[in-house]
Amino acid sequence: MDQLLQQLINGLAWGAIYALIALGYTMVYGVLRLINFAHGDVYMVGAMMAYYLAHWLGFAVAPSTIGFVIVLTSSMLICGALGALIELVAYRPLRNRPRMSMLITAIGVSMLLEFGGQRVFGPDPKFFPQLIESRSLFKAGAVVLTNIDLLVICVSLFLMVVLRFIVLRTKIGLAVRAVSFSFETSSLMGINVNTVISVTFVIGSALAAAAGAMVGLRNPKIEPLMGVLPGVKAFVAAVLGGIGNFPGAVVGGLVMGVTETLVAAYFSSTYRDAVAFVILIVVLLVRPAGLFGKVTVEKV
Amino acid sequence: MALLELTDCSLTFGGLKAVSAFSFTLDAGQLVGLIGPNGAGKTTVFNLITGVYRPDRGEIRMQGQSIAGLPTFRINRSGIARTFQGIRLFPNMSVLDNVVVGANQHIARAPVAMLFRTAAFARHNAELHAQCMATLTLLGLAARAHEAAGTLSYGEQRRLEIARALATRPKLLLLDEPAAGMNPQEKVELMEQIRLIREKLQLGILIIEHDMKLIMKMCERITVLDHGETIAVGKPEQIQIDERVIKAYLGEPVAHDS
Amino acid sequence: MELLKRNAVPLLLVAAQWPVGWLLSQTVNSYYLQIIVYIGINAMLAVSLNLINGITGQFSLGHAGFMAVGAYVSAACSLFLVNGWPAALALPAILLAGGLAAALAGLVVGLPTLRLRGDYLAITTLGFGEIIRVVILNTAAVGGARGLGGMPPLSDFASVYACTIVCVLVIWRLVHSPLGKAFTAVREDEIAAAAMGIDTTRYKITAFVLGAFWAGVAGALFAHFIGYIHTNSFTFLKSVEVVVMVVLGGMGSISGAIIAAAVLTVLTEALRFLADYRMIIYSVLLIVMMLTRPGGLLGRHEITQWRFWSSRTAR
Amino acid sequence: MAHPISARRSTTVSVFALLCALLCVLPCVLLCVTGCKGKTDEIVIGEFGSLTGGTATFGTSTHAGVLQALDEINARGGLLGKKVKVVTEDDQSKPEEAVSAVLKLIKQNNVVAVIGEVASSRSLAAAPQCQRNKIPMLSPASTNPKVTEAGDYIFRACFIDPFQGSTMAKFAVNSLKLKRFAILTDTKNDYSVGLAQYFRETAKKLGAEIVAEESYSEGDIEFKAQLTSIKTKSPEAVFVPGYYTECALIARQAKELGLTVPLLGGDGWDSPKTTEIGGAAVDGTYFTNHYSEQENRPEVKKFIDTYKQRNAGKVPDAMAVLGYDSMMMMADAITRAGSTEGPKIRDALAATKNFAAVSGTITIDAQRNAQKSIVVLKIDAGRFTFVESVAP
Repeated sequence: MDQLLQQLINGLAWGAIYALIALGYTMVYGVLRLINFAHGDVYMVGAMMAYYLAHWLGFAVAPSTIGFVIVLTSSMLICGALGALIELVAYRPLRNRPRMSMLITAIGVSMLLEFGGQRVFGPDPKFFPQLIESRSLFKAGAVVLTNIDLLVICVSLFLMVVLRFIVLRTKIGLAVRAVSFSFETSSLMGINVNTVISVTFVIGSALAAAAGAMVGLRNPKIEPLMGVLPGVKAFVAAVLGGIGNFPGAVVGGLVMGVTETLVAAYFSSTYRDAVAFVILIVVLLVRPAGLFGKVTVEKV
Repeated sequence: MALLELTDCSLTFGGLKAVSAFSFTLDAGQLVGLIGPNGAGKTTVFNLITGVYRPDRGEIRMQGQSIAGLPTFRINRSGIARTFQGIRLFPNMSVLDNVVVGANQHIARAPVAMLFRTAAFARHNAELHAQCMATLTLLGLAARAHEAAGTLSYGEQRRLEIARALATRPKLLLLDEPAAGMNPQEKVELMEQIRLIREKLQLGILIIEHDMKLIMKMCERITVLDHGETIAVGKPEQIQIDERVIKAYLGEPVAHDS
Repeated sequence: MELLKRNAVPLLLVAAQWPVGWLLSQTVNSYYLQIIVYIGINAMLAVSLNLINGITGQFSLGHAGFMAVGAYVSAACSLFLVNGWPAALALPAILLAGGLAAALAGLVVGLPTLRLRGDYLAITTLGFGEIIRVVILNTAAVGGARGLGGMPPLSDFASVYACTIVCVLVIWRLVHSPLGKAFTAVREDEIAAAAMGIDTTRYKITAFVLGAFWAGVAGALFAHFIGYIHTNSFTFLKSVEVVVMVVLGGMGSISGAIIAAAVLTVLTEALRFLADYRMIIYSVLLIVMMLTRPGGLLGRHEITQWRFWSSRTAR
Repeated sequence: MAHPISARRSTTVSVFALLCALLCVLPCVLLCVTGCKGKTDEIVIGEFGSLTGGTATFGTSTHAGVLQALDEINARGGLLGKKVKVVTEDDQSKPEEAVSAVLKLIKQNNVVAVIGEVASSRSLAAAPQCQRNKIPMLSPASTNPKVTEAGDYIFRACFIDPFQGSTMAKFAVNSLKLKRFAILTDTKNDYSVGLAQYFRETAKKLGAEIVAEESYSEGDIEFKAQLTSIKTKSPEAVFVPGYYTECALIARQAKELGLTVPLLGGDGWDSPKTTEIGGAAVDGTYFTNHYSEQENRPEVKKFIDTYKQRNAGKVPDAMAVLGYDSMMMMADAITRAGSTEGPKIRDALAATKNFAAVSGTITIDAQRNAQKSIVVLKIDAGRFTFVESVAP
């Protein structure tokens, strides 16, 4: 029982990270119908930026919670700008072209960030400064909850609430939803589609950066290829929840995190990566549009 | 025996009754019109017949065989071919290839001959080619056989849809607004072509059309739908004076907008 | 006899690979020869994926998985089953084994998943590729993380190119036959194709199985050319690489896929002098190529179509 | 335009004709671009490694070691009166790229010998090419016994898995007096799998018990599920044969979960990153290694000092040491061979005896493996301290 509880905590903290990344996939997919392959690498850049900021701003030697907040938000801003830049350079010129072409530039950008990252940041893993000292908040039997785990879950939750507010309660959120619904109609209705798409990329990338910085704090080893696998997994999570659907991405991420942890704990850690995909395939066979996605019927 | 027979077919989307208790028969060689205001459920009837949707209730029989709920391609193989309201050609394929795809069911399945390009294969190809060209000629498209279907004009695309449907060698042809977007001259030509097809191939034809002149001139019988319900059935001259039909089209003094 | 006469040119072409291969081995050094062989293998992968992604309009991201199945099954076959057979017998045996195993995998994956659309299909095929890799990694009989080695060098220039030619020929003749035009019809408009009596699922599965078969053959050739295989060669990145070839060549264009395979294979080698900047430049070039020719090098056209030569409007 | 549905024989033929022409032209262009013949007044040695891709961090470390050795050799006046040049090729951490890289080195750069690779998988892929072309290949860090079985031109400068795995098992059972072990293996890594296998076998032979076996994958950063499972089995020590890239984080998360038993590892732990990332969590860890900083051998001190100087104060890891040693062994062999012919270098390499390398005194045995003593280190307050030395 203790072990199960512990595994659930591990899984939730890890799932929150997936959820944050998955949200970016889902947002971009919603407006562009594009699998943004570079998204996982933006998450990596987020972690790297946080690392360098922490060193440049001196928080690495004088850790503090405020320091972490500053590092986190600045990293989010930088990656937001990076996301918008990627969209502007690599995706916008291809917007009215076959969808496949955009997918290939997305792959190109992803490779550029990965190999460029290995060149610029160096391929060796970096130690992410412990801006907040890890300690256990409480111990009940064999169950340990660390402050970092709690922080990851809370910050993720907070960001998701903010996102929900933006999407449901603001004008730009309304525009994002409109563009997700129909590209052409929204532009006819006077929505500046370019702005909306840029904003989508800014928000999605900022969320990924937040995930990156928090992973740095929680699992303090960062390297240029750290985004590859979580990127794929988060995309799986987004599809699992029903791509294009915001709550779906969050639930998908949490489900992925918890299942992976439980599978590793009780079934076989060897097959953990495979099981994630098996679950995805099974879910899709039962619900072809994911857990929360709606099956769209083509009008004939 | 009727060629096509629908008994009491109903379909609802969510809470909306798209088609309710629709019954209908069409005999071999008949040309029947299906009309009604926008949103009356005409295309939905086509989609029911061709298996795009499955009726919630009711029976659809083609030559006595039940076809309700069969996959679309099986229904086509039972002898029903259709055109689409919003044109659905294979735009990047040539005009001729569109028709060749239509003839798919009538091509010999001989993988070995195909891979080795045997003499029999070439002969078969030549025949197929001649047949497809004949179909195109029938609809006045032979000259454009090698152009990409997407580059044709609107009217030509509509005619190509008919040609493609004919290539499946149907017994029943469903035409969904074949004259939409055509100019008067083209419409006259189209009417002539449809008449010719019917004479030559002895097909049953069910046609949805908004151009009343065209419908009244061509059809032997007309069924009028409104809000998913049949409101009138009869000869063109009867329909023209039917009060419910007029009301449905022009609305009552305090009209519900449709 | 009549068959022979009608197929004289392709048969001669296939047969000519052996003298050409011998000639090349005498004149060209083994480094270039190896690049040429990689081009052949990649062309086979690109053309077979093109059947699935380009011509039939599905979106598979698991081609490396099928390649892995072909590579491992054929390797196991030549190590444990046909060990000691003369090469002339062993080669067709392992190619067939690899191809059929991959085709079977294609069928198993395709049957349940092909009703999914677009990106959902992509992610499940990707998932399948990863599952295959994890399974191989944990199967001690085929080496697991240590890889599988010791296969006899059964494939060389001649066998690779003979297979490539046969693969291209089969797929070309299939999709350009009246019956095969339905593959393209499925891509163009699935609903219309079904309304024309085409069993779209069957065509999709045929494309999937046939594509997987040739990926398996390519995997078998690859395994017996290098003589050592490891799951690191069949990652999701390899699948992506093949997708890039298909898109860059022009979705649906067989000749485009071949050209793109050649261009990309040579490009990675030609950029070698850049050392660790190589892949950075490669990815930049990829983006630039896509931005300047969004429809791919040949668009949907084949290099044989005069339209491509005579007018620049073709994209 | 060709007729769309008639057999397109003529066009099919022209496709092939065109493609064949294309395929012939391209390599020729390549030949002109990259073809460079080595100058006769220098000795060219090839190096291939993972400068990019999944294991780039090992490849670049090795590369730094090789370059350091190269500069020292040239500063001493080169070999056989000639300057030495190293041509380095990247293999993107992919086996098939390793084959291309080695072939390029042999055929284009006319190297006399090859150094590489770290990963056994890439060494195994490339070895047949070296063997076929009679170019000696020295792998700095491929520990899979099979690597040198590829042929008599293939050598290595590191331990093989059985030696390290069983040494640690003997040490843990005999010296530490532990009886219950858990093993956490990186299943994607043959080095880790190999070490785990021989540790398991030896430990069982010595009467110890393996209470839990868990695994992870290269590149993972989340190990809490496995560690929580291990914790419930209450082992007395956990054997984590892997690389510092993951091991340090494993140690950290183990401590966070309250799993405080000592961790055991192999030479993959030897890196400044272990203590940097692991912090206090890695204290108390025992791992096997090639050398100890405290040994006071002049080679060790000189190597570390120079390395720090050249690499902005970075402390070398095991990969850098092995890269350096490989280059030095190769140079020694070439000097003794007195020739740059492949077979002669091979014979000289095979005759390497008591070569004073940084990673120990190396003798090449009949299986072309490096025989050298192993040291067991303990991490104590962030320092690697010497515990004991085991002769081969």
